[in-house]
Amino acid sequence: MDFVTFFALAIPLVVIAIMVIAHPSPVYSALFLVLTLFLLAVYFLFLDAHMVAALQIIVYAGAIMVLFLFVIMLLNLQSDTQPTPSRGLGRAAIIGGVILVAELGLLLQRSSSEQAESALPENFGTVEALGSQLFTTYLLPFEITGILLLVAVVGAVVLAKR
Amino acid sequence: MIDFLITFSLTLLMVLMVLNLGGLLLWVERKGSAVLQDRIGANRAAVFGKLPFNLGIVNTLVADPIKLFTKEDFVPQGADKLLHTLAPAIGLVPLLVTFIVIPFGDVLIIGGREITLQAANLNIGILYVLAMVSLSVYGVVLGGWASNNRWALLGGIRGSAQMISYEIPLGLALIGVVLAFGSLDLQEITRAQGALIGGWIPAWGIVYQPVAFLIFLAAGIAESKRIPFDLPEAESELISGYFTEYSGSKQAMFMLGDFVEAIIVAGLITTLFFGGWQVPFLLRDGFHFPWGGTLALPSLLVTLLQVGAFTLKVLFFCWLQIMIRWTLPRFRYDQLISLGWKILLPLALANVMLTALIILLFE
Amino acid sequence: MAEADILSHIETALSGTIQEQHSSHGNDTIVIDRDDLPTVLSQLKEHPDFAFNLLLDITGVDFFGKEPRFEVVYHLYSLTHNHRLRVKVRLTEESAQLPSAASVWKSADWLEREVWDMFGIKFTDHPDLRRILMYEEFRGHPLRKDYPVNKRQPLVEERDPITNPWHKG
Amino acid sequence: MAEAAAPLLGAQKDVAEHDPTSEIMELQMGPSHPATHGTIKLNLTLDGEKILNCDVEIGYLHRGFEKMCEQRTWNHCIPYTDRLNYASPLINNVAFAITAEQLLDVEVPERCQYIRVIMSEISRITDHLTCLGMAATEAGAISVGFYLMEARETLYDLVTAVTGARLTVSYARVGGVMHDLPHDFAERVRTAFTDMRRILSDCDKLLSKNRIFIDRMSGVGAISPEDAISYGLTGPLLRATGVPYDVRKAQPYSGYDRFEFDIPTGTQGDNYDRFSVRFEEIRQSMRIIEQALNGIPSGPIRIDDPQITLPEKKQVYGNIEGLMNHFKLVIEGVKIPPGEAFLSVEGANGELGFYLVSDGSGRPYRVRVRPPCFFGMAALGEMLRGCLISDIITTFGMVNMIGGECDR
Amino acid sequence: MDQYVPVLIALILGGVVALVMTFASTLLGVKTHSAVKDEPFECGNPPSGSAWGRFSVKFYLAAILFIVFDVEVVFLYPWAVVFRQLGLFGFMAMLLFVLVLVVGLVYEVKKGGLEST
Amino acid sequence: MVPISYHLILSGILFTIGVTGVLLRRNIIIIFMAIELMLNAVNLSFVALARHFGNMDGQIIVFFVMSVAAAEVAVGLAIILLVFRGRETVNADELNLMRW
Repeated sequence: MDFVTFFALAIPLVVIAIMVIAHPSPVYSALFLVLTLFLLAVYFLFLDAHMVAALQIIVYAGAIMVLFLFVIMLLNLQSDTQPTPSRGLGRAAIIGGVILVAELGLLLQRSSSEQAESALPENFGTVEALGSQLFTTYLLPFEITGILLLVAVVGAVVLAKR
Repeated sequence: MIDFLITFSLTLLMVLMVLNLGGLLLWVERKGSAVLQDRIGANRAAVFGKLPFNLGIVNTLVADPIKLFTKEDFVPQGADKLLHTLAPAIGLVPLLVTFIVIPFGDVLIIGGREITLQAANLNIGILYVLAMVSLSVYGVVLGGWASNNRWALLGGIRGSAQMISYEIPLGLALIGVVLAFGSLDLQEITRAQGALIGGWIPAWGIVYQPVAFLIFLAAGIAESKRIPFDLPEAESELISGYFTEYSGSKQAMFMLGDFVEAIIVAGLITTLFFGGWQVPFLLRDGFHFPWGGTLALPSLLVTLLQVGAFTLKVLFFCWLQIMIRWTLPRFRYDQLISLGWKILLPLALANVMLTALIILLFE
Repeated sequence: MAEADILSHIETALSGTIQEQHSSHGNDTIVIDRDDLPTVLSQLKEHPDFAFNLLLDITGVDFFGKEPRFEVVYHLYSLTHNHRLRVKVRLTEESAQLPSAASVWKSADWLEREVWDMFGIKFTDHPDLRRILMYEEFRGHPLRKDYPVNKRQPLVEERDPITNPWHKG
Repeated sequence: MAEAAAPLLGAQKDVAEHDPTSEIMELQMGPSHPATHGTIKLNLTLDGEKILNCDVEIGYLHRGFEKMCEQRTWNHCIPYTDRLNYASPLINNVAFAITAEQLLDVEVPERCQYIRVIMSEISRITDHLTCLGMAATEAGAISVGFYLMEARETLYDLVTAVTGARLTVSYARVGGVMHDLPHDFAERVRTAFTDMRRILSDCDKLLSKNRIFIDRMSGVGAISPEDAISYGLTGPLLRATGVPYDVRKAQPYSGYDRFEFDIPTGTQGDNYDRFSVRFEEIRQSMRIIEQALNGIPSGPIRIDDPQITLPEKKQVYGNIEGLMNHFKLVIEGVKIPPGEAFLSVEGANGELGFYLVSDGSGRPYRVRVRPPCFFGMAALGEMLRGCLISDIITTFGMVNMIGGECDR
Repeated sequence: MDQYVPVLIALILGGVVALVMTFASTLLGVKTHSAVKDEPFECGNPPSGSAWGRFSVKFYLAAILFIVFDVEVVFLYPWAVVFRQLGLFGFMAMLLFVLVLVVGLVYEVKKGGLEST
Repeated sequence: MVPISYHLILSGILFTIGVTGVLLRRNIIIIFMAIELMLNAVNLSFVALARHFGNMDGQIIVFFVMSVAAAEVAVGLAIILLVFRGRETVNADELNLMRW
């Protein structure tokens, strides 16, 4: 991944991510988030994570965000008419943000002397590689995920049916 | 550079093919329904007057866009103007880019250069299709919501509930095929279907996965929102559903989107279940009949035959969808949901597990 | 049951309430007083010998210039006995109102609304007496004989469903 | 349409309208909606897809039929009756004429009775075909709808051959009918019926045995026999609940007692029963027509009384009495003695009654129609409660409201 | 990365098509406005307020099932591809996973989560 | 080649944006979306590190993060629906009661 591609993706990503939290209307926020996720998927492609990129779109952009949009529509959440948060909180957020970015800048300076990337295995990022590892090394988490999803269905149905 | 040009022209070809097929389907739908219903059908757009042959196709392809593009563009009061404008594009673009992964031929050999007749050879081909189809649901949701119209909202919500409900059986039906062929790459799957079972029967997906084919057909028609699954736009119920407040070229985009989806479904059925560009017994150097005869053919002719076979198969499945559309009555919302979740989904899951079991036992 | 039978039978069963009875052109008719209407109608429906379970029609006739001016006509039919009966109530213009039959037959609901709409005859305990064929702002009652056949109505404004929603009468 | 502003009402609705947390949606369906053919408006209260309440509003097609008739002579009312149930105009014609004849205490010749029966039954079939065809179309089975329209068209050709018009037939007259049947009528009916039977069996396979269609229709819009009677439902709507009431059998008119036919009934009172009852009635009507064509006697087609029916053209041009009779009948109308009569016939949608009051002048003093679908519409709100939005279309289709008749 | 170049090209082409079609009517069509015409269509009646109100949550329940089974489907894809290597072991692992989720489906169906009435 | 730190910094920035959103916005749905943004920022660093070390583990973790996110969203949005169905507001500040 070269610098041109990186910045061509990173700058829109950051701008759109800011729009997610800055836009007053939840519908637009959700759509900006979809866009962020889509760009991230493209980003994953450049990081040789093809399967994850597809997943990002299918699961995140295609399913989770549809659910968000559904709830926004069902609850009629229009514009954010709530009062702005207390000043202290706002200030804390901004200060915290600045510190974090500054820290990252520091990190960037330090890391200029990092070691080179490891060589990529033959089938890195392919479905086969992912699948064979997922269903051997990570079999237990995989089964637990199933149970987690079951719990989610039960929980959501119980809650929404009330 | 020449590689890029080849890629570019292949992609352009696929996009144009989808667009033109969309227009063609519109005409086939009109004339086809007319044939089915003992009517004459669309016959007004006649450039050359009363010729014995009416250039219906040409006229429809030209006259319809002209008509739709010169209609007034309408945004209702109180609607979200930006989203109302964007929604058709959001719905259409993911569909337009889906078709490029479908291989329409084996290889074309020109000047010693082997060109794979597939615009985008992705190793996650099937997942790409699923991803793009799952994005197109936004067009429906946003179109319905942004119009600020109750009918549109109902249509949008019905539409999104329907599309997400049938995405699961659609995906599961494909898994059966993936299991059978062990690949996500559409070109590879197509090539694998060139084999013969017992020397006679082409190893098409339909032979391995007949249940998956039926599930895929049903779910695919549901995704393209056509009768019997046209609830989101059911004219007699919701006026036009999510595109009630659309006019002119924006409405044309929604209509085109449905046709493109039908073409994608036809293309995928062809590729996954009916051998794609495979012609039975036709290999790269000509026909090898199971009864022993061979017929050598030049490679260009073979390629042409394959592309022709692919096109014919796609057209046939488009036509099949149109015939279904004009034959069956529409589902009701609760029937639709229970068909999707209580019948197709368990069936598809059972099909996947059964396929896996059979593979386990016999290989 | 022969036609004459019904009338005489009704005469005995509902004695004292029937002001007038006759049979013409195959239709048996009784005329009753407004105050007796609810009892007579429910008797006619409930009594097993009559069992007029189908209320075919309610309509009005305007004898403009005569007194009493209005007649409200009920046409009843019995599915069990296959006989018909016409019940009439005469009303003067000043007191053009009578009790509703909506609690006896559900079909009376809309029929009475139509009589109110067309003749301006009020049904006092009707659950939802509003115009049915004409619009709310319509002035007059068109089937009265003194309503000119070519009368024009003033243009009404479009109803704003926000300030004056449809279910807020 | 000024009517569009009409409001409505029911004060008893308890839905809190401006409560922003309410999940109840209000929706106005009609008058300009693809499925509300006949122009009605349904004010729906919805919870998602489910109908909590449905307030039916009619009157959009009100043209003052009763008031208009009071301005015209008796025979002039006949064309107005065409416009009542425009899917089966001949039945309306006949009903009006029979009631007027009742007031006159006359009986039409036997041939005329047969002709009236034949034409009424043809009209009944066209009405049922229209109803079923539209129901199929609205349920999405557009091709089946076209097939049924094709069948209807063959019958309209017959109607045209007899009356000269497809819909605005104005065929019956007080004391007879306008024309005799064309000489090859029986032949043409038989050809048409061959086509009809083929189309009907096609539609039977395509629609009435279609799983999706059956699931959509059965159990939907059901009403109990008690409620149906209380709502005054008649015709296919009542018969679908299992009550075998048919005016043609119960109180035969125009010689219906001469013919053999069955009264199809349903059991559930739901849309599928209504559909099947109508489908079967088409076959029964064809049976009646075939019997009538076999047994039709020759003879006059109207009463030979110059006070009631127009004299022969030869008489009008040839002698002064004929001319005077013609003149008086046309200008003053049939002089019907003072009196009143209520008579009902079996219309395509149910019992179609005319209540006529005469004051002895040449014009009716009061004309009242008992429109069958008015009662169906009154019950529609109750039938729909608890159903889904899609059920409105099938139920409304099966109630078969005809605006011209319901709103008059 | 090269394999995705056609996708980019197609996106651009599709974008152009969408752009042209979105604005064709705006540019070519006539424009007339009137108060009544600009109203959202509600069958010829003045609209009964904004359509943006709360809506029945029944639709949400189908969406929950969707999200769960969508995750299942994406887990199934890598499994299907490598199934021949995994053998019986992989089959049992997935069978367990699928059964767990089917329990969820059965639960929701039993709870009436998919009923629309 | 872009060094790994660039990816990590981008991930950090996205995460910060998410945190800021949680702190600044009062609309609970938007807060929820900001959380999703944070999750994605973490996913990004996982994928980048997987690439950096040539090891598939990072990508597989992303798989699980997504599944957990799906479960979380299903339940979380159900809670939001339940809490706000009977109320006019979606303001998180007004949600200070542990009952509804």
